[in-house]
Amino acid sequence: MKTILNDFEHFAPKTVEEALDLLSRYGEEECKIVAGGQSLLILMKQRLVTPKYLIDIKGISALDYITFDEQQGLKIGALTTHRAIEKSPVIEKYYPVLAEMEQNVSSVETRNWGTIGGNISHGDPSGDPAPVFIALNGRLRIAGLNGERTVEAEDFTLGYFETVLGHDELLTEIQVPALPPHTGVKYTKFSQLQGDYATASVAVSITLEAKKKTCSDVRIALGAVAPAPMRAKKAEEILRGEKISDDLLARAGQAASEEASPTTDAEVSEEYKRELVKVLVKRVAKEAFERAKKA
Amino acid sequence: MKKELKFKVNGEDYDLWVEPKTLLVQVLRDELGLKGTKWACDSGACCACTVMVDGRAVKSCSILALQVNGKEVMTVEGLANGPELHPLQQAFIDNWAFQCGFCTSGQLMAAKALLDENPDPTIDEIKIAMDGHLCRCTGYNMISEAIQDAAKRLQAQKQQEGGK
Amino acid sequence: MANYRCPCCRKITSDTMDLARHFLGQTDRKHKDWLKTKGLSYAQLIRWQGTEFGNKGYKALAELLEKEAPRVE
Amino acid sequence: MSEYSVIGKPIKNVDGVAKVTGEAVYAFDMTLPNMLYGKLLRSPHPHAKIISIDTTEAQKLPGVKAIITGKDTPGGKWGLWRRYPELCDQTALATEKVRYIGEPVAAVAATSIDIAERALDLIQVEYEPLPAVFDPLEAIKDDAPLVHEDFENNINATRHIEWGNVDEAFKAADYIREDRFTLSSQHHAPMEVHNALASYDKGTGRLTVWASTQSPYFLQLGLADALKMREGDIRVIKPHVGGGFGGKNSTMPESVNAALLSKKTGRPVKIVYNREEEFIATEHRTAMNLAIKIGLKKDGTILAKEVKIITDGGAYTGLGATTLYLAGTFITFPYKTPNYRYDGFRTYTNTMWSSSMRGFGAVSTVYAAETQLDRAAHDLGIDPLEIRRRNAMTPGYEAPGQYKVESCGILECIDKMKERVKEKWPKLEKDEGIGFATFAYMSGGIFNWIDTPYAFSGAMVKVNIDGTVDLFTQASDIGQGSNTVAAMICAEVLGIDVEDIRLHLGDTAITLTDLGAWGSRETLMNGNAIKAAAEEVKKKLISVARMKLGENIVYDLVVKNKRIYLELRPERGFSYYDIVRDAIKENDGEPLIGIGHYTPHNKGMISPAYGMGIQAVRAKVDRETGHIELRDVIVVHDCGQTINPLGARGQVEGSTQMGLGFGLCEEILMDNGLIINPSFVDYKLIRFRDMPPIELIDVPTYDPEGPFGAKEAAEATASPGAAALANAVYHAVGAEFDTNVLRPEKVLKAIREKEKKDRAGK
Repeated sequence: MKTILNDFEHFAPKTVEEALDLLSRYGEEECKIVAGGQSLLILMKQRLVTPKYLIDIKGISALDYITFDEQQGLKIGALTTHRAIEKSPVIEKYYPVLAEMEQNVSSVETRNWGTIGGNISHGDPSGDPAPVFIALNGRLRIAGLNGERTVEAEDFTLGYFETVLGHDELLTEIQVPALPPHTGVKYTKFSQLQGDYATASVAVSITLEAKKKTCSDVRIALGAVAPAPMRAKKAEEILRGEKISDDLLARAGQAASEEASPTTDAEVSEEYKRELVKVLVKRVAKEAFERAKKA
Repeated sequence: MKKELKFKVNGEDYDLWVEPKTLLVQVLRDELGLKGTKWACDSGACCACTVMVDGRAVKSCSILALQVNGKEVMTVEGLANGPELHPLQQAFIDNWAFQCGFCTSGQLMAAKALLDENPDPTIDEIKIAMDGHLCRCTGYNMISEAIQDAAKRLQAQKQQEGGK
Repeated sequence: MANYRCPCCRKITSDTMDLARHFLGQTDRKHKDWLKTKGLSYAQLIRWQGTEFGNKGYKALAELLEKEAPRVE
Repeated sequence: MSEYSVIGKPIKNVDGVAKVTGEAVYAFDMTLPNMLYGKLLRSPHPHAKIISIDTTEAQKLPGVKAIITGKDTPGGKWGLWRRYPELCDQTALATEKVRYIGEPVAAVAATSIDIAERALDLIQVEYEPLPAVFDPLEAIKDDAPLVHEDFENNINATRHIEWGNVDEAFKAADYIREDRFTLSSQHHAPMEVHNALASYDKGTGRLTVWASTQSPYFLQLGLADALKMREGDIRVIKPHVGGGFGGKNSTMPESVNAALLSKKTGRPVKIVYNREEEFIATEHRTAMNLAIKIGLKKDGTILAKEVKIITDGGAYTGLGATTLYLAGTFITFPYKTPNYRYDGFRTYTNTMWSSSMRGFGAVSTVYAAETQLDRAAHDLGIDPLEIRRRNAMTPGYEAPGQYKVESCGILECIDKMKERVKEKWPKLEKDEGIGFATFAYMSGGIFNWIDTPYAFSGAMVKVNIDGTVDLFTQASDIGQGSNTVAAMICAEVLGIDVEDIRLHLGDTAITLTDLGAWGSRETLMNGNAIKAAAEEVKKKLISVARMKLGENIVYDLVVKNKRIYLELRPERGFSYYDIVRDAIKENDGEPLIGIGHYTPHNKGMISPAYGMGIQAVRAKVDRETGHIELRDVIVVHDCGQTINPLGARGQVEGSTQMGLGFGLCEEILMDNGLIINPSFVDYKLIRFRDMPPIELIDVPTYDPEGPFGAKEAAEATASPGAAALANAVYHAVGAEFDTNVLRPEKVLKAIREKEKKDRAGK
């Protein structure tokens, strides 16, 4: 750990095109994008990253927006701050789970400056937003010099701090479809102390059929228990098309715990993380179910 | 290579040239001599360096100075109105809401940002807003109480001003 | 009454248990080397005294000193 | 009670305005013209021979002004146990070998931190790694590597305490239990990192150091020993300090190397640790292996206790030997223990060394003793509060040859607690529990290992012609509020306001010696010195007033509310200001000065007075995840006469936070001598949302030795938190622990074990 950052050249493009152009000019090893910088600057102090060129996109105001309509769903610009999402009336109304999630992302100070795009692009397997967007069936819009593409939120992160983003690409927008009727979504992260990084996290979205008895669709996303946020598809299969019961939820928890691939770290063992997944999936799915019944 | 940084701090305009690697906290402390803002963790995890940028509480250790180009920064030195302490400052003193005082400047700025947005916060809302702030001396409770106390004082002040 | 003198320094006391406490409290080489010549390990005494109940280390040492420590009037 | 004008009143912090406006200057904030920035190159090995150090490339870096290695130091060794030269084991820079990861081997001074940091990367050190030892039980084995060659079996210090007849008492006991604990370390984590600014004056050969320290005097002595200079040629100034908690008692490499580099360059040099250095290379709480055996009568009366402790000392001594001493004492508190035996051994290991930390000696031992007592009470079918009540010390209780407890309100504290808990928490939720733990701590230590011929505390009061007072003392306010207490005590004696007093503190050149802020000593020891100094002045004022009132004065004179008057005829008297002026004039203009000092005499081996009390923690346990939610805390304490209730509450709150952290989440994770969580991201501290509310109830007593009856007020409350928390979990779900940090995984495991045991029992 050093006190002072390494030397670099600083660029502050004003548009996505300018940023992409700059990216294409410099090699992957020597060039980094910084948005809010809440994670990157620490890595730079640790000299884990030592860019020669820093492309500072924080000032691209065109990527700071939240929009919603019934057809298009929700669109969040990549440079929207966590805090803006937490406080957005639109999100409060249509996707309260996002506001709940944001309230537990680090500190207000981090949320005031850190951006949603920066968070997701960082590819931290214990990050909070990714599992929620996966449960919400989100898509990510990526800009490159050769045009745009979109990927499913669940396909975005490949492994520890590794994403599908090419060196000359930029995440520009997060899209979430409008929720189907009778859908409930819940996210919970487990950490010993509140506001801390997740030891394990679970997001569940449950859609009930018209009579609100049977689960017509379900998405279960796990965070911090695999190299990347993941869907627990076997657990989903247990619930899909079934009447939700405590027993079924427990079975889904068990299945998710088997699907997860956590590793033992300095603080917590693999077995314990699996145990957490089992308990959390059961509890979070139950709450999602309760919400769906009221939706 | 140094780049130009034009910004406002505590109402004053500054036009400086800084190395891109310079963090906001370094400019404030080392260039402008505003040492009330502290620097304590090197990992963006304690919020001792909190200042307000365009009215929002942010960590000055986790922001490149160049990123505040054109923005307005407020530090603890800008809180009092001349010799008259801000109600938050007075409430911190009256409630013994600090001991060593090293994290206090950051706490005050976060509390100011909170009260600007939410003039009548509950204890739980205060705790959420302040949760990033490490304090090793207090048990936090007296800080929460001070912030509530300040909220009351500010409301009373407003009412009085409104009555005039 | 006979007193005991520490075989390694000038400490004099009437009680071998007391002398044993003195002895184990010394961190210098002289005392430890003497123990070694008598077939007692300092480490063993500490393990007894530091992890087991019942004063086993001091008792063993006191017994040894009872036999070996010079008497003084 | 209300006879006092200032004492016992909620007085605002005298440093308040400076601290809320950002104007308070810490050593961290200081710069001097022409100043250089220093950085230390640290060892990546836990134990290794230094073969060579090559600084050639680093010297060439523009901006580098000086580089020193061990060979360039005067070779002075230092430590706090100065009475025992072999325990003065610290050096400025390792020369022959390194003993822990993070030990400095070279120091650089450069024109910026950036250049100094880059220079470190250019220094080439060749090491020959040696076998290392990390576990104290391994360290004492005959074949263990030696951390210091002269200390066989790595034994650094030993301590034996015994009274009564332990073996006989155990024979008479109805109930005996033995428990073994492994108690972990904890980091002070002060918000201000260790840092020092040194300025050496070549012309006079004198050195001035501004440092973040708890004891300017200790630092002055440490620097003198390290640099082989005269004490009097070293001036240490303590500005505002951003927290210490026991971690800033020792003279550490940053101040010594800043001084050496300043001497070499002729320019002021400042060394500031970053947070990672603060975690890996500054002292922390002493971890220990502890075995405790207790013998009780059926009714819960303690007959005997036997305690064994082997501590993990780390590479050097620090105040770790004192920890060993205090651990053997405070594990008996606050209970009458008629028969007691203690053996403590401190080992050297290849880790950063452990030393004093808030409640040192008590925090870890209280955890063991108080969780054990709960289990014993459970086995005997006695209520946890009742068993504590039955054994509580009473005023005047004496442990033969060790300590005597004068004022003692523990019984009242327990009774108050019982009442309050019943009223406040009448019903518990499922899986919720209440845990209790008692606590006690000293009001400053009696021991003189530092080997000072000075009084333990000294103070000088100078009254100016306008009645304002300059108070000179070396007492160290490191955030605990002792500046306010100092001013209050002085103001009370002289009948003036706190605002009339200007403080001059923590500067070894202009103030009288005080041993500094550790072991809760400032209120009692420094308070006594200030009181004595102020009383000397008061005596002078009274004699002037007495003469002015004429002869035949039979009434006592009172100095209060800025007047000096007859106690029984208050209308007969004078203004304080007039008497001050007269006193100075009548004495040929000689300033009104009083000097006071305090050293405890005939007060046993430990301390002249003990603060004490009991804490309750209410917590809820999640049976499926092992997560503990801290819900509520009550503290009932006896701190004698409270000097400043505002400050005392602040201290209790902070101590409780630290104590709960020791029990819940604070853990230094180590892998072969490497601390792997050296940041506030990975070292978990309790924050706003996880901190429970605390209710503080005061049980006032009067301690004859303390100023106005005051004694220790809060350090003790660092010790019960972990034990009370573990007891709450025990009562909620029956889980037992032999270690302290109750991370969820550990709790879940203990719950499962308990369930297994229950099933097997059925």
